[in-house]
Amino acid sequence: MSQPALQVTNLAVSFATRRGDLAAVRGIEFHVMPGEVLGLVGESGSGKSITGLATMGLIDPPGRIVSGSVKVNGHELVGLSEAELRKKRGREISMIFQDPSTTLNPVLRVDTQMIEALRAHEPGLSTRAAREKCLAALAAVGIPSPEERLLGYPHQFSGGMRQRLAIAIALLNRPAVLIADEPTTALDVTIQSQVLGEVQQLAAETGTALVWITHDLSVVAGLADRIAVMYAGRIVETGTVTDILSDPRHPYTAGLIASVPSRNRRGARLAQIAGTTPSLVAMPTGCPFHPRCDHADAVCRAEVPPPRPVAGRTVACHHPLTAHATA
Amino acid sequence: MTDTAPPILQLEGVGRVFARKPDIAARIAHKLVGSPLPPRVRAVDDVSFTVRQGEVLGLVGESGCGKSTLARMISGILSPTSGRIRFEGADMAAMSAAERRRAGLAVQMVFQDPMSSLNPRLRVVDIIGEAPVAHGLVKPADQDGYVCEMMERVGLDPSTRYLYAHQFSGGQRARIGIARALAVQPRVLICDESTAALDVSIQSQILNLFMDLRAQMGLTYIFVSHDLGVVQHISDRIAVMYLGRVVELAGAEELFADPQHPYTRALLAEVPRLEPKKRQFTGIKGEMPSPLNPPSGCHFHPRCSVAVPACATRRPALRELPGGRLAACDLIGEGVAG
Amino acid sequence: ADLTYAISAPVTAVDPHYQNATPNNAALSNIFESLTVIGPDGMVEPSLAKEWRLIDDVTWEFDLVPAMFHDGTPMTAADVEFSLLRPATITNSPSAFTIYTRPIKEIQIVDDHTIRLITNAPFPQFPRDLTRVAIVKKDLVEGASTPEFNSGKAAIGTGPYKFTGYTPDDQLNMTRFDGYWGDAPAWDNVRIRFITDDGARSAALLSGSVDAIENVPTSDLERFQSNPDLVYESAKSMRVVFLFVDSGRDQAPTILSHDGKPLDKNPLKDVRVRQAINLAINRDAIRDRLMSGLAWPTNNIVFDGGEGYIEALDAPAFDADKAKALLAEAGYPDGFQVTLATPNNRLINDEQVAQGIAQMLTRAGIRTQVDSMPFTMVNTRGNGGEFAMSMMAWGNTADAAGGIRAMIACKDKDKGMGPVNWGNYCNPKLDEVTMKAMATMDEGERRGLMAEAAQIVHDDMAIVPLYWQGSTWAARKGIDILPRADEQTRPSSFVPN
Amino acid sequence: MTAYLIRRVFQALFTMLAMAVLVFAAVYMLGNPVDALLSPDSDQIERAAAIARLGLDRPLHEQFGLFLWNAVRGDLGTSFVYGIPAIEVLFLRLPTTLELAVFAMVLALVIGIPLGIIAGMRPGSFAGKTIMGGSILGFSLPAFWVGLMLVLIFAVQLQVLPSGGRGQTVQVFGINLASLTLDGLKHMILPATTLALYKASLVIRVCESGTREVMSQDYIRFARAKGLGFWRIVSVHIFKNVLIPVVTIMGMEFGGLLAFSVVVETIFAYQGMGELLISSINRLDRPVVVTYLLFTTVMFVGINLVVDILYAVLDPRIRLSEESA
Amino acid sequence: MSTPAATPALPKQNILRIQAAKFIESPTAIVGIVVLLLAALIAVLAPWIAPQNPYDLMQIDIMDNMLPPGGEMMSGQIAWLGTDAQGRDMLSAMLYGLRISLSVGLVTVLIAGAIGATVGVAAAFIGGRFESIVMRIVDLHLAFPSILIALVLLSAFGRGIDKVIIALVIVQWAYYARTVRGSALVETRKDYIAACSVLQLPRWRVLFRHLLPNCIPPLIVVATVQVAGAILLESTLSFLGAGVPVTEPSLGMLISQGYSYMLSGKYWIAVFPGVLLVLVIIAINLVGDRLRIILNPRLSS
Ligand SMILES: Nc1ncnc2c1ncn2[C@@H]1O[C@H](COP(=O)(O)OP(=O)(O)OP(=O)(O)O)[C@@H](O)[C@H]1O
Ligand SMILES: Nc1ncnc2c1ncn2[C@@H]1O[C@H](COP(=O)(O)OP(=O)(O)OP(=O)(O)O)[C@@H](O)[C@H]1O
Ligand SMILES: [Mg+2]
Ligand SMILES: [Mg+2]
Ligand code: NI
Repeated sequence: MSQPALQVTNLAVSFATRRGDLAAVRGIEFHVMPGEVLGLVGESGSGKSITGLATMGLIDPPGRIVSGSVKVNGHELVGLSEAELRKKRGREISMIFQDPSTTLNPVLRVDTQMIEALRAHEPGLSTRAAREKCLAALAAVGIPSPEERLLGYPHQFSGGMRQRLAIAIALLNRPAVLIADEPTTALDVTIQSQVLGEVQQLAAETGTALVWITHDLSVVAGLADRIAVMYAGRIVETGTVTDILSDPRHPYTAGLIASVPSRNRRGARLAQIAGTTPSLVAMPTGCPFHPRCDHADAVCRAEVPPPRPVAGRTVACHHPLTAHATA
Repeated sequence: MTDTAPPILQLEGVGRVFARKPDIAARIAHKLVGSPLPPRVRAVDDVSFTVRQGEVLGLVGESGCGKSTLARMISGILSPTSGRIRFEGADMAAMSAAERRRAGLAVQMVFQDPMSSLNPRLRVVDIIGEAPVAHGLVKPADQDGYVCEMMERVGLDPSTRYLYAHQFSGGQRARIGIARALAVQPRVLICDESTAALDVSIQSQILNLFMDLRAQMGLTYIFVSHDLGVVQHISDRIAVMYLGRVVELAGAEELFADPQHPYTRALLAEVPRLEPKKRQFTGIKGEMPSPLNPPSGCHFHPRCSVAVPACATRRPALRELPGGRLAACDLIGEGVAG
Repeated sequence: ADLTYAISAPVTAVDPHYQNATPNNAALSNIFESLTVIGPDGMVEPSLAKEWRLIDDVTWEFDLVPAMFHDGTPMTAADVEFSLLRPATITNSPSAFTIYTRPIKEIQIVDDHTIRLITNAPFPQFPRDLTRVAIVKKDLVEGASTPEFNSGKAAIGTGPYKFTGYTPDDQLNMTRFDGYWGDAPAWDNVRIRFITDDGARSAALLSGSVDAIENVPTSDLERFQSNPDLVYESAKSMRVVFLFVDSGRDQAPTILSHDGKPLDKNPLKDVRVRQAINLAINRDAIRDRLMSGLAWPTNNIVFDGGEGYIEALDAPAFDADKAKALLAEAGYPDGFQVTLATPNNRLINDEQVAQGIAQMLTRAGIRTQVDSMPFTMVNTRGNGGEFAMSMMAWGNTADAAGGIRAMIACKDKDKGMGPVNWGNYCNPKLDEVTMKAMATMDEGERRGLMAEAAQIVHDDMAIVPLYWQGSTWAARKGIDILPRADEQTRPSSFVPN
Repeated sequence: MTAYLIRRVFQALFTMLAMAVLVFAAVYMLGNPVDALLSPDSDQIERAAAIARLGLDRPLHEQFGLFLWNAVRGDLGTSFVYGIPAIEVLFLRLPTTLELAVFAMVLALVIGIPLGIIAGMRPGSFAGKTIMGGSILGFSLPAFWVGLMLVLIFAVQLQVLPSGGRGQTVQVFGINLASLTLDGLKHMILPATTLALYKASLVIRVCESGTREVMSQDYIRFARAKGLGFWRIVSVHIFKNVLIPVVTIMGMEFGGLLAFSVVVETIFAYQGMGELLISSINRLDRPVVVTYLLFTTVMFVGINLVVDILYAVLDPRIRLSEESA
Repeated sequence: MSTPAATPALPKQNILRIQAAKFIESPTAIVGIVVLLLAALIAVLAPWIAPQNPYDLMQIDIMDNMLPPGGEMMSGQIAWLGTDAQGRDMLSAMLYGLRISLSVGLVTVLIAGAIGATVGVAAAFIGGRFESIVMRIVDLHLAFPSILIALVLLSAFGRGIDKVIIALVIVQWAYYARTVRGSALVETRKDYIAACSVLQLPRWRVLFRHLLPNCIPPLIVVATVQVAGAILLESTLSFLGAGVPVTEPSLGMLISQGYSYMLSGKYWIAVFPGVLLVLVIIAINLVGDRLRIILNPRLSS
């Protein structure tokens, strides 16, 4: 097996606040192979974005990476100086963000924002050559009449177009890894499909490894090869799409899947997970999911379950479900 | 089951135009150099349908298609610029003040943003209890008790009634919003994206609550959402909107099983499904047009894969198709759209 | 040698007939001269008229000096005639010189260097009025307007200095005129700068950017006096500071009883009350504490040696007990309340002095509020009769007549009497004596009448004179200052040593 | 854009008419100018003559009508004091004040923008807190008090800078400028600092909140994710965005600078427009006061217009939406 | 049916209490509020704690004038902060001056705030032509520097505390009108106002119970800043000679009077009141800054 494009081990991030340290990400591990798509799924506040940012080395004070390692193509990123990190960003590993209306600087022309991304890694690049590359990139994400659009300002583009622009910029330097933090959440379904289509195609062409962060299981169902489910700063279950979606082993994953309204369960009561996501400041002891879990017992309340291999995937649960527990 | 129930709400050619009156300067500039006048947005355009007692009508469509505007007109926040809305057969606009108040109370709304729809300076007990007391539904002395009852009904802990809205979680705030609407004993509940801001696990709780309440109180719902999964789950009938117009209206089962309008079809094809199958995303071609400047004729024709030249000029009417369903496409049944 | 000095108010125009204001008159006197001139001691001296005589009570004959204009042409009687007639033709003057020329009924040119002026009525003070009217060159100025003076085109006079440049609000420049008929001037080039702010003017001298200044702020006096690099001079000026007290109206505004109700009778009508006020004021304290010595206490309204000057009045008494006794005698043992109006930008430390007076009067039982305002406001409101008591000053104190006519005589619009009589004082006897004095051409007789009038003013306390205000100058070492009593600062005030 | 311009011109006209009425009314209440101008020994005849000369004997509405009519024709009256058109009196003073105000503005920007951006980028840090604390201080110090203290320290105690006056000037195109001579610059430092202090605090605050706002935007994160360096982000991405509110604020505040020159020119004996206003009020030189106020109104209206246009130039969102709307 | 009234409730928490708790999280704000309260206290108590009544001419004597700090007056009293040109004890004059400055600030803000808030809410609620006319006037007002307006007004009115207050109110009301209208417009667009209309609540109830209370926080912030603004403006005007009467000097007037003596070394007349003025204004601004942060949800998180 070849080397993973991105290998994250035991990553932990915490924020210094007035009320003490707040651990947003509590030791997570995942990897993505070149050309592979990993779906990172979780509810709001589970630490998905923080994971993405930490991977990029973009955690700002008062936050900091407490421990762990992030390797891109085998090169460690954690601990690098800002200047060294800067060289990696955009070239080895790139990221796009959720809100298309704020990912691009509203007062700079599109070409400025594209060329600067190229020049950041290739200072001597001539404007002409840079422009060529930009045109090609725009065409690649399906933006019509790129020559004209290159001279426009971001607000002249629709939401979907802007997200495509961001993707084009992120992939300009052909990074090995692209982290996409919910880039289609703000888009309409029809536009979402278009964007997903472009990304799928591009990643396949360039062999870029893709980490697709989302709270919508359905999106990654069709897109990802593997899925990692996050809950309260931890990955509770990782495995292939099929394994996870059709045969979840962690009670949380199972509950999550069961609560998605869908064709098969029309009109029926949805399964619901009682209670709410725990607050980071008042995290329960032991398994963070235990207060909401039907299967919880004394062990769950006392000990944090370590990730363990179960039925071809990794599950962090003291009492993983058996194959037919799901509905 | 509700096919025979009497209609509770009837919309007849309801439309809403948002326009700013051009001032003198704009008019002079228009005359002098032909500067454009302020734009007119036809947010909702000639919408007619009937809601029967006890049914759940889903309203889906992409952003900006006029769902919220329609919902707000039905709930009385906005008034239509054209058309009529009848409540139990009576035209709302033609009612006396007292009648309108009664009808208005019967049609309540649950809002999308659980934070901004709650007055941050009021305690929950007042948020929920103010209107019923003001309308004499309960005596002021009973307000506390009544509120507790309402809170219990929506699954909130009544002991928290003296807290402020910001001290609750998102799901709890949504419940407060529902309790506020329920407190005036409505017959119709309009839910405008009422679960859009919530996590899936919380969303399922709220959706279940809606269904429980329906069963308990025989409420009628108009359920607005852009999330097809949710609408499909909860609705009896579904209306699909595109750029201010209803393009298709059918029972939920039929619609999903066999969408008729090309837009509905394309839309349903794009909805991500919780099926672990890697698929190739394609998307409807083209961008969503701006409502400021909608395409002529059938609004969907520039993106429609089966459009014929006539679609660009002729506005298709919402026609009744076999099976009691409605669709606004002239090509259906002509074999082209099959 | 060159001289740069700073004056405290701007010269508003180079046209000597445009505005009758001290800075203009003083500065322009070097370029334009008049028939007569006021000497440093305040007395009238010959200038372009080397001598004059009375032909009859109303006819004056002036012999002119052989002066030359700056362009080299001689000055003749025709120029004098033109200059005396010109003020009446200037329509936009904010403050015209016609008051000085209006007494002239007729002008007769006897020859190029002799001219006769016939006045409407006997007018003994005529030569003093003539000091104010500058002589300009007829053929240049005929039809010229104020801007043409500012540019220098019409600014041709007979004075010791020639005009070289004028920047409004900033400076006036002139240079020595070699053809001057009189004594050669002391400076080659003179630059007069207008620095209105007291601090800045002091700073300009301290920093050496000017050689001399006028009106040293009292707060800086100590610093200047003790500075070995500077010379400092002060002089008693002809400006007397006094109080108007309303002795005319039965009810005067702002006068209240102690509990704040209007009094049914105006206490100031009682001469004893006015005398009490006079006695209650400790002028020495004002001089020492508030004026840094720049005040010369007085009860006179006429400057030293002037017609109507009474030497005995130059030492006013301060007797608080007697003041209280007088008040009690007048029926106000507990006093009353009054407001003292004062300008705050006109006299040296005016606002401070008014507050000091208020203190002193309050101690005597007359609770006094101070209402201070810009000079213009005081004028407007004073003319509107809004004050029961106000602090003002009078600078034309060469004789008793002028002051009495303007401020003390019974108000009579037609006769031009008492136009600024804010105290509403009226004593026909005084008017009679004054009128008589004004029409008397014999000096000895006139002096007697003037002294009589001044004495009436004092006995009646028609106004309450406080002190003569001082004028100050400072210069860098190496310059001698010749102080003047008329508050004017001229290049001739400074001589190199 | 055209509609917008037309709207602005209407507004400007309305503003100026309203100002003209207000100013005329207010100035009329000031007092009788004749009292200030006449020599004290003048008599009633002279007084009446002067009142007639100045047109003050006519009914108020007639005076106003005449004033308006003349104003429309560009004649704002002749200064009672100087005997030359009031507008000329004002123009003589204008360069002095403008020069001072521009100098102060530049000073405020040069100090305020970098400090504001630093504070905005590190909101909780020591430097950030110090800067923001300093800006509150700058906000709270009355201009006249600052002026006094500067004079006390630099002119009286240390004697390194002059306490007042304008210093040496050079004529350029017939305008006296002090900023071109060393002496003039020295004279300008204290008054300009006094004027600039408040504005600098304002700029700091605007920049700080602007920077904080910008820093929290995804596009900054995205810029970093692209691999851009710190300087590029600060000097292009942050700066350009922060400039927009700064330009707006400074445009509006330039009027404030001119207004506050009234205070500063009084303290530093600077012969500018502000000093002219005060002395004209004191001397009741009505035409000059009216001219001053009307002229400043015109200037403010003009500046606001320029700022709006500049705003559109800087912010493409406005520019294009105006064109397309 | 249960007896729900008996349902035990969590203790009521007061919004004010919550915000007060947030307020005191900042040490500088605490300093600000303490200084401010102290200043208010001594201003109120001035007649009882000042060694002298500086407005009573019986009590002051020019023979005492210009005493340096610590000098002994004729009456045997020690002038701890010196005396001014009139012989007023500076300490007393400052305490009374503070009283004037603070009350000018407060009264102005109360009146201008009431007028402005009413006009602003009315404009937002009534809308239409009324709104556009009002807002034109407000714009006009805000386009013109307040100091010029106040200066011209006061030159016309003359001196007096009442006149200063009138002038300041005329100058300031527009700020409140704009602020309140702005926040009213924002609040009106929020869904809780829409909810009120769905609940068929009467308009006045919406206006006073829902809209107005939510427009108050920005108003409070502006008001705090404007208290400082009013005090500053008053002192500046007094400094320029158009403000309070000389016999009842505010802090600004004391400074102005001391100005001419400062260059000759008699620093205390201008410096001490200046320091007091600056302290008070800084304190107000510190409090205002903190209020701005805690009352603005975007900044407080
Ligand atoms: N700057 C910060 N200071 C303190 N806590 C923070 C900070 N940024 C994030 N957090 C906390 O870290 C946790 C994880 O945040 P994160 O943004 O990763 O969630 P997410 O999974 O991306 O949620 P969403 O779906 O809403 O985007 C949250 O509880 C958040 O409160
Ligand atoms: N008050 C208004 N003034 C002008 N235009 C408006 C107004 N409210 C809505 N619109 C326009 O009307 C159209 C329909 O808006 P509406 O909010 O009803 O859409 P929606 O279907 O609810 O969209 P979303 O899914 O984003 O909530 C939009 O183009 C919107 O810009
Ligand atoms: Mg996130
Ligand atoms: Mg909506
Ligand atoms: Ni478990």
